[in-house]
Amino acid sequence: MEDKTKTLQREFLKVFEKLEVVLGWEPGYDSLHATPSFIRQAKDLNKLVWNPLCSQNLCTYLVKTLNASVRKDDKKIGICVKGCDSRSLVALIQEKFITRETFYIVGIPCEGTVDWRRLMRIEPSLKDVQKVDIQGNELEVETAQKTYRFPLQQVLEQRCLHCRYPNPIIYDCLIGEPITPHIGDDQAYGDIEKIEQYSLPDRLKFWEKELDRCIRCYACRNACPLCVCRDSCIAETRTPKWLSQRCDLKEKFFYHMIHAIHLAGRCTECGECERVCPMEIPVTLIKKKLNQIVKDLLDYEAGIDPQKQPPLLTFDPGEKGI
Amino acid sequence: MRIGVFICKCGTNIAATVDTEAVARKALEYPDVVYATDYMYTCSEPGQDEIQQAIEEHDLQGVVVAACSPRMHEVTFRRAVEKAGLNRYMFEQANIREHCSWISKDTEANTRKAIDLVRMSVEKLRFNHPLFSSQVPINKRVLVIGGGISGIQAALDCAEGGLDVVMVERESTIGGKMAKLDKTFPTIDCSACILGPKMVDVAQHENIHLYAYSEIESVSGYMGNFKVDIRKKATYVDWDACTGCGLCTEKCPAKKSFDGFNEGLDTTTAINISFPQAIPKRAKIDPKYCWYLTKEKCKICQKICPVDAIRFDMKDETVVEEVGAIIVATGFDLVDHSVYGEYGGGHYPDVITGLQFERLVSASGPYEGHIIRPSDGKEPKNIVFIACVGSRDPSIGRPYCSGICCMYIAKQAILARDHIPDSNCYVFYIDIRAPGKNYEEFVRRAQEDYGVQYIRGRVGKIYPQGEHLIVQGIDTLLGIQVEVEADLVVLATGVAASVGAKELAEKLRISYDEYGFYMESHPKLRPVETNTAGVFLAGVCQGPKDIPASVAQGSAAAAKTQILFSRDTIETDPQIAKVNERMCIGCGKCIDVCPFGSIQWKTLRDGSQKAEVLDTVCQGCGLCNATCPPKAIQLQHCTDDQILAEIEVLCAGERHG
Amino acid sequence: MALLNSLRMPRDCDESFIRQVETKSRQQISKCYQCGNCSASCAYTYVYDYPVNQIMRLIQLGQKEVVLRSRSIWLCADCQACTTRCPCNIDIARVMETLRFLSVEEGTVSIKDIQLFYDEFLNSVKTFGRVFETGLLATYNLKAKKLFTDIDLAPKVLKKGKLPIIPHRIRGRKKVSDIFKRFEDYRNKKILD
Amino acid sequence: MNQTEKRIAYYPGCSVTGTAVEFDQSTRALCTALGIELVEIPDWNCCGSTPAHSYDPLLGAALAGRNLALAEEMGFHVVMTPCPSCLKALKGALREYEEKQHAFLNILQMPFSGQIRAISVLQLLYEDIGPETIREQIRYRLTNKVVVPYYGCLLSRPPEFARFDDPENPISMDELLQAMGASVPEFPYKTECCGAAYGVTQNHIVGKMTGRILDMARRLGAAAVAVACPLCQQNLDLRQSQVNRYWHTTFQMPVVYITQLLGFALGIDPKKLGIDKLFVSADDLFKETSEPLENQTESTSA
Amino acid sequence: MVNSKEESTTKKDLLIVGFLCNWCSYGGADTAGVCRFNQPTDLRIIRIPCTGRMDPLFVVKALIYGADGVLVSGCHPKDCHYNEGNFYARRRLEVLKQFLPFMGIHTDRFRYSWVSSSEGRLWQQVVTEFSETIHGLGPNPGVHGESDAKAGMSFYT
Repeated sequence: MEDKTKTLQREFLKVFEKLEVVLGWEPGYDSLHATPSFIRQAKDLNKLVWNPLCSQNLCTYLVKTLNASVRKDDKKIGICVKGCDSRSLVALIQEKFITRETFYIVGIPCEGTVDWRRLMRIEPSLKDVQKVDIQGNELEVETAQKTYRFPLQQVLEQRCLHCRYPNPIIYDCLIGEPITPHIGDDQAYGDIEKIEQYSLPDRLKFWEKELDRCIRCYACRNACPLCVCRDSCIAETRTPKWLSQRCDLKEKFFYHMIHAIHLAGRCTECGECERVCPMEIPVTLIKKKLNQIVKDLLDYEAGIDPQKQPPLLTFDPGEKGI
Repeated sequence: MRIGVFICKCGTNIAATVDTEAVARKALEYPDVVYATDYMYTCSEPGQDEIQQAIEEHDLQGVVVAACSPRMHEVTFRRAVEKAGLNRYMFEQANIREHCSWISKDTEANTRKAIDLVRMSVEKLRFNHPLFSSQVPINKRVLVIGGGISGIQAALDCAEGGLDVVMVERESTIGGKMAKLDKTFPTIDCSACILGPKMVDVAQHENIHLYAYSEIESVSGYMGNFKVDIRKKATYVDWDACTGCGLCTEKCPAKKSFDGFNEGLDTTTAINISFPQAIPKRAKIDPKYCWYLTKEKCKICQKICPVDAIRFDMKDETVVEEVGAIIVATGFDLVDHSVYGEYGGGHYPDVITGLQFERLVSASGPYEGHIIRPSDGKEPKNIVFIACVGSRDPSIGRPYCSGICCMYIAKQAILARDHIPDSNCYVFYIDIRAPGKNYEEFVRRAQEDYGVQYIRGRVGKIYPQGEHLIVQGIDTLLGIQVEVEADLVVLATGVAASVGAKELAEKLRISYDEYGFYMESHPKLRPVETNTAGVFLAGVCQGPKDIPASVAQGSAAAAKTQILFSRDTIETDPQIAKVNERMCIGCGKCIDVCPFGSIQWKTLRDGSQKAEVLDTVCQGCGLCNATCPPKAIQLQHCTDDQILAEIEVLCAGERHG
Repeated sequence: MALLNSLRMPRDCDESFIRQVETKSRQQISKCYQCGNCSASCAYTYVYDYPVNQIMRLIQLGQKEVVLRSRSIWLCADCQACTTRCPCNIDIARVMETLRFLSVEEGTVSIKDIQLFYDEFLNSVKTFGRVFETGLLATYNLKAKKLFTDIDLAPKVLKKGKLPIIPHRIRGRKKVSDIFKRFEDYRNKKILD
Repeated sequence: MNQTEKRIAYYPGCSVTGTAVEFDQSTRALCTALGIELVEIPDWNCCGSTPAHSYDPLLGAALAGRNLALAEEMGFHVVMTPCPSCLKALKGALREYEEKQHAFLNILQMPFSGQIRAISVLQLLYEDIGPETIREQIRYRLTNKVVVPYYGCLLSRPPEFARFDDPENPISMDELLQAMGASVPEFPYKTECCGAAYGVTQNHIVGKMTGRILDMARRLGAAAVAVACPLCQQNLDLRQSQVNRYWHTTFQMPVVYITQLLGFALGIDPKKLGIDKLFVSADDLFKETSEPLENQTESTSA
Repeated sequence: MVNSKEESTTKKDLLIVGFLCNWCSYGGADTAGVCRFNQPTDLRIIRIPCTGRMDPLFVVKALIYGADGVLVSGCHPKDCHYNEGNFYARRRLEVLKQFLPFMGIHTDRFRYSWVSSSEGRLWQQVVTEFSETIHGLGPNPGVHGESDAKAGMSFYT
C-alpha cells in the first residue's frame, strides 16, 4: 500500500504545474481515519495517502465547495477517485455541472474501505494503529502491540460489500491494476431484497422505526455528491415550503423521500449518505431501490456513460411497458 | 387577505344534491374568509353584481366561486372581479357541479365534498398574487418556408393583405411538386397552366421577397419576433446579373448532370435552369458535375455569358430576416421504392414512380409528352399501375394512406389511354379512396369511358422476361392469380415527409409524428396551427393531401397570420414560470426539459449562470417546476405552495366520519 | 372443398377459433386488410381451393370448419414468400402451419396422402432415429396405393447408390423415441407447462 | 478467413446421407480445403423436418433440439448444416426454446442454453470465407460459363428468421459464382418455390413449378443451375425426366451444388465432390471449364 | 335524505386526491359530470395544467399525510397539450409507483391514468375502479410516530 501512496504523490507531482488544486486524502485526526485533503502547493503533496481508510467521496466537494463549473484560468483540478467516486464524477459530467476537461483524474481500483464503527464494535480496544491494509480476504491492522486480522465481510462499509464498480470508470492515470468485482449484477441488490421479504406493514414499521431516529442533521444530504442545491434545498427553504421544521416522523419520513426522489435515476450508490449518518439509518437502501427500478424499467445506471441523459430528465415517445 | 365565498345553486343543478347553504356556512369558519353566501345563478348578471357589491362592501381582496367547471366560467368570473377592481387572478373557482352535484345523488356526501372543494380553493387563493400581462409589439412580416403550391398560396394571400412576405425555397425554382405534374385530377387541367401565373405573381409582387436555392439555418425568438438565419446556397451565378437567357446551358459540355426536375429520367447540363417556366429564371451550376469546379478546366459558360454573371468563387452566404410569424409549407418527397425487392428494388428501368410518369407524359418533359419506355424508347402497349407502393405498409413503417395515389393513377391511366389509344392499362389496387368532389366519378370514368382494367389485388412480384416485365398479381375477387406481360410499370409511390423535415422541425421547435409530418395543434379545431405560437402549417408537410386541400390550407395559414397581425401587440399570459434567481442553482435542467425552448441562460454580474424565462414563449405547462430540484422556478398561479396547501388542507383537515 | 353459401352472423362465426389461431400462431389475424399480396406471391395459388388471402379472411370470419378442411393448408409448401411480402408483418406461413396443426388435432386433414407421408416419416424417425428414405418411400407408396408413382425414378436412384437398402439405426434411437413419448405425455398434459 | 471458427459442429441431415450424398461429400471436401474442420455431431438424429413441425412445432423443436444440445455439450457455438430444411428446423428449435422454454426443456430432457447459432453452408462460405478469399484461392475458372444461381425458398426467408442475405434478391451465390469467373445473369426465379416439399406426395405440382425454373434457366443460356439445397437439387435434377414428360420438353440441364462448383474451382478432384452422383451429367461443365489459372496468367502476361 | 344517510354511514368516504391535467382529464371529468355518470364521492380534484407539472413528491406528500389514495390523470401519451409533458410524467410516476411498496405503502394506493376530455365514460370507470380498490384496501395506515425509537441501532448488525 505504501507504494500506491508514493505512486499517487509522484503522479500528481508530474502534472502539478497544470493543476490548481489536488483533492486527495491525508491522515485524519486519529490513526483509524483519513480525511479529505486540498493541496495547493507541490510541497504538500507528500501529505497524500491511499489506504482502506480513504472513505470519503471527494466529488462531493466539486460543485458545493469548489464551484468547479466556473473556471477562471485553464488550470485543472486534480482529483483521486475510487470506482464508486468515479461514477459520481461521471454523473456530474452527465448533468453538465462540470466538464471532463477540467479534471486531471487519478483513478484507484479499490478493494473496499473500512467501516470503523463496525471495526470498533468487534475490537473496541483497538488503538495506536500504525498500518491498515487489505490482504486477500482480510483486513490487516497493525498496532504497536500486535497485528490484527479481520475478515473483510465484517469490517468493510456496506457499499463495498455490494460493489460492482471497484474500478474507476474514467481516469487520466490509473494507480494499480484493475480488480475483478467480487459481486455479480444479480447480487447487487441483495441488501434491498432483505427488506422486500418483509410484509408491507412490516416494511412500513421498519422504516418508521429507522427514520424516526433521524435528527434532521442533513449530513446525508451534505455528503451526497449529487445533492447540489446547497442553501436552496427544499428541506429548508420557506418558499415554497415543502417541509416544516417540526421534528415529527411524518416530516422526517417525507424529508428522506425528497432526498431519494431527487436522486432517482441520478444516485451513483457511493453510499456516503449512509456512511455519514450519525444515527446509522440505512438510507442508501432507499436510493438503491430506486436505482433498481430505474435500471429494470429504463435500462439506465447513473454515472456510467458520460453521454447519456438521466432518464427522468428525458423521454422516449415510443416507450413500451409504461 | 379578506376572502369572499359565493356558492352557486345553479338552479337545482347544484342545489338538488348539495346543501349550498351549509357549504356557505362552513366556509365562514375558514381562515381569512369574511363573507360567504349562496345564490341561485352566480354567473347571471345579478349574480355577478352581487359579487361586485360584496367586494365593495366587505373590502374583499379575493373571491372564491363554487359553481360549475372553471373550464366553463372562469373567464366570466375573472372579468367580473376585475370590474370590481380586483386583479383577475385573485379569483378561484371550485367545481361543485360537474365534479360533485352531477355525479352522485348522495346529498350528504356531496355536501361534504363541496365543503372540501371550497376549502381547497380558499387555501389556494390565500397564496394567489395579482398577476399582470405584458404587451409585446409584433413584427408584421411573415416567413413562408417552401415555394410549392401551398406556400405560394399562403404568400400571395399574405402579400395581398398588405403583409411583407419572405419566401424561402430550397430548390432553384419555386413551383414544388405541382410544377412537375402534367395534368391534375379530376378535371385534367394542365398543371403548368394553372400554377404558372401564380408563380409569376410571386416573382412580381412587391411585398414578396424570394430567396430561392436557400435553406433555413436557424430560428430564434418567438411569436411576434422571430429571427431567422437563411443560408443562400452558392449558385456560382450572380443572379442580379443573370437574365436567364440560357446561352450557357446550350454550350455547357458537362451534359451528364443529374436532372432532378425530371426525376432522373433525363440528364441535364452542369449549368442549368430547371425548366423554361422556372421562377426565378436564373441559371445555377451544379458543382458536382461542373468541369471547372471538379477538374479546373472549361469555363465555357464564363466566356459565353453576355452579362458576365458567372462567379466560380461564390460561397454560401447567410442572411438574417426578422419576422413575426412563420408559415411552414415544406411539402413532401416520394417514398423510396427501392425497399421493394420484389418490384426490382429500383433496378428495372421500366418500373417507374408516379412522379416519373408525370415527367414522361408532360409536354415539357424529356420526351416532349410522348409516353415511351425509359429503357429502349419504345412505346409501351401494356402498362401496369400498382397502388399503395409505400403506403398502407406497416412492414416498411408506413401504415398510413397517402391519399392521392388512387386519384393520380386513375388520371395517369386516362392519360396513357389518351396518348396511346391501343394500349392496355391495368390498375392493381387494394381499395379505391376517392372521397373528394367529383373524385369517385373520375375513377369511374377511367373504367367506364377509358376502359382501364381495375384488378382488385396486389402484385407479388415483377421480373423481366425478354423485353417485357412479367407482373405477377392476384385478383382477390376471383381468387386467382393474374399475370400481365407489361411494357411499363408505374408504382403509385406514396407520400413521405420531405427530406430534412425533422431537422427543420427541431429548428422551429414544432413537433412531428413518427413519419416526419408536422403536428397540428388540434387535429380538428386547430389544423393549421402548431403548438409553437406564431408558427403555422400549410400543405403536405402536415400530412398527405391533394392540391385543393393544400391550397385551402395555404389560405388558412395566411388568414391565421393576418389575425395574429391584426393587433399591434401580443398580450402575454402571466400564468407562466418564473425564476427565483436567488434560489436557482444553475443546473440547467429546466432548460433541457422545456418543450418550447422558453428558458434560457442568464449570466449574472458575478459570473454565475441562472435560468431565465422568456415570458412570451412560455406556455405555462409547469414541467420545469416539477423538474427543478430546489423549486426555484415556480409556475405562477399554480405554485408548489398552492398545490401543497390544497393537499395539506385535505389531509390535515378534520376528516368526516 | 366445403361450400359456403351464406353466413348468419354472429351465429356462424366461431370467435374461439380466431383466438385459438391467434394464440397458437402468435399473429394478429385482424391486421390483415386483404391486399392479396400473399396470394399473388404464392407459387401454389393455382392448386389451392382457397387462396391464402381467402384463408385469412375465413379465419377473420371464424370459419373453422371450412379452413381446417381446406386443401390449401396442406398444399402450402411453407416457402415463406407470403410472410416475406406481407405489408402487415403477419407471419402468414406460421398461420398456415398453425392451421395444419389444428386440422390434425381436429381430425379434418383434407389430403390424407400428405398426412400419411408425414406419419410414415415420423414413424421412420421414431424407429431409426433418422429417416430411412428407401423404406419410407416404399411404405408410403404401398399405403397410398401409388405403386407406380416415381417408379421410373427408382432404378436411377438405386444405380447411383443413393438409397441404402438397410436403414441406419442411430445409437441414441431410444432417446429419440423418448422425446416422442415425452411429447405425447406433454400433449396429454402429463407434463405441466 | 480471419473470422472463421476453424472447428465447427456439422449436422449433415438425413437427405445428404441418402439421395443427396454428393452434397455431403463436396461440403466436407471443400471445408477441408478451406481449412475448416467439420466435427460431425455424434449420433445425430433426424431434425423432424416438415412432418414433425406440422404435427406440432414443439415436437419438431425437440427433435432438432437434441442435435443442438449435443453440439453444445461438445462446446460448439456454431452448427452448420448443408440442408436449408434442416437449418429451418434447427432455428425453429431455437425459437421454440425462446417462446416455450419450459415445455421444450421438459420434452428434451437435456441441458441446453440456447446460445448456439445455426448457419447454412452457404452462409459459412459467404460470410466467413467470402468471395474475395475464393477469388484469391481458385485454381480453375468458370470463364465464359453461364451459371444461374437458384436459392429456393428458405435460404434467406423470412428475413427475421433467416438473418442472411436479401429475401427478395439474394446475392451470396451470385457473388461466389462470379468469384469463380462464371457469368451470372439476373435470374428472376431465384427464390421461387420449386415445390420440392411435394416431390413424393403431389408430384404433378412439382412438374409445373420445376419446369418454369428450368425453362427460365435455359432462356438465359445457362450451362448449369447452381443450388445450395438438397431438396431443390433432387427436384430439379432427378425429376427432370418427369418434367420433360409433363412439359414435352428436352431439358438436359445440369443442376450442381455450389459446393461442387467451388470445390472444383479450388482444384479438388471431381470424384471427391461426387460429381458422378448427379443424374443429369455435369461432366461437360467440369471438363470444358477446366481452364487452369496458371495458363490464364501466362496468356495475359504474354 | 334518509336513504343517503344510511348509504353514507354504511360506506364512509375515504380521501382520494386527484391531480388532473386541465386539458384532458379535467375535461374528461367534466364530460362525465355533464353526462351524469354516477361516481363515488371520495375524490377531491386538484387542477394542474399538465401531468408534466406533477412532481412525484406531491403524491408522496399526500400519502404520508393521510390520503387514502392518489390518482393522477392526464392526456394520452402523444396527445399532450404541451407535446411532451406526459412523456416525462409517465416515467416519473411509474418509478414512483414501483417504489412505494418498498417503503411499506401499497402500490395500489397510487394510480395514474390517461383519459381524454371526451372520455367521460372512461373517467367514470377509472374513478369507480380506483375508489373500489381504495375501499378494498381500507384507510391508509399512514406514517405514525409511535415506533420504538430506542430499538437496535443498525439494520445490518
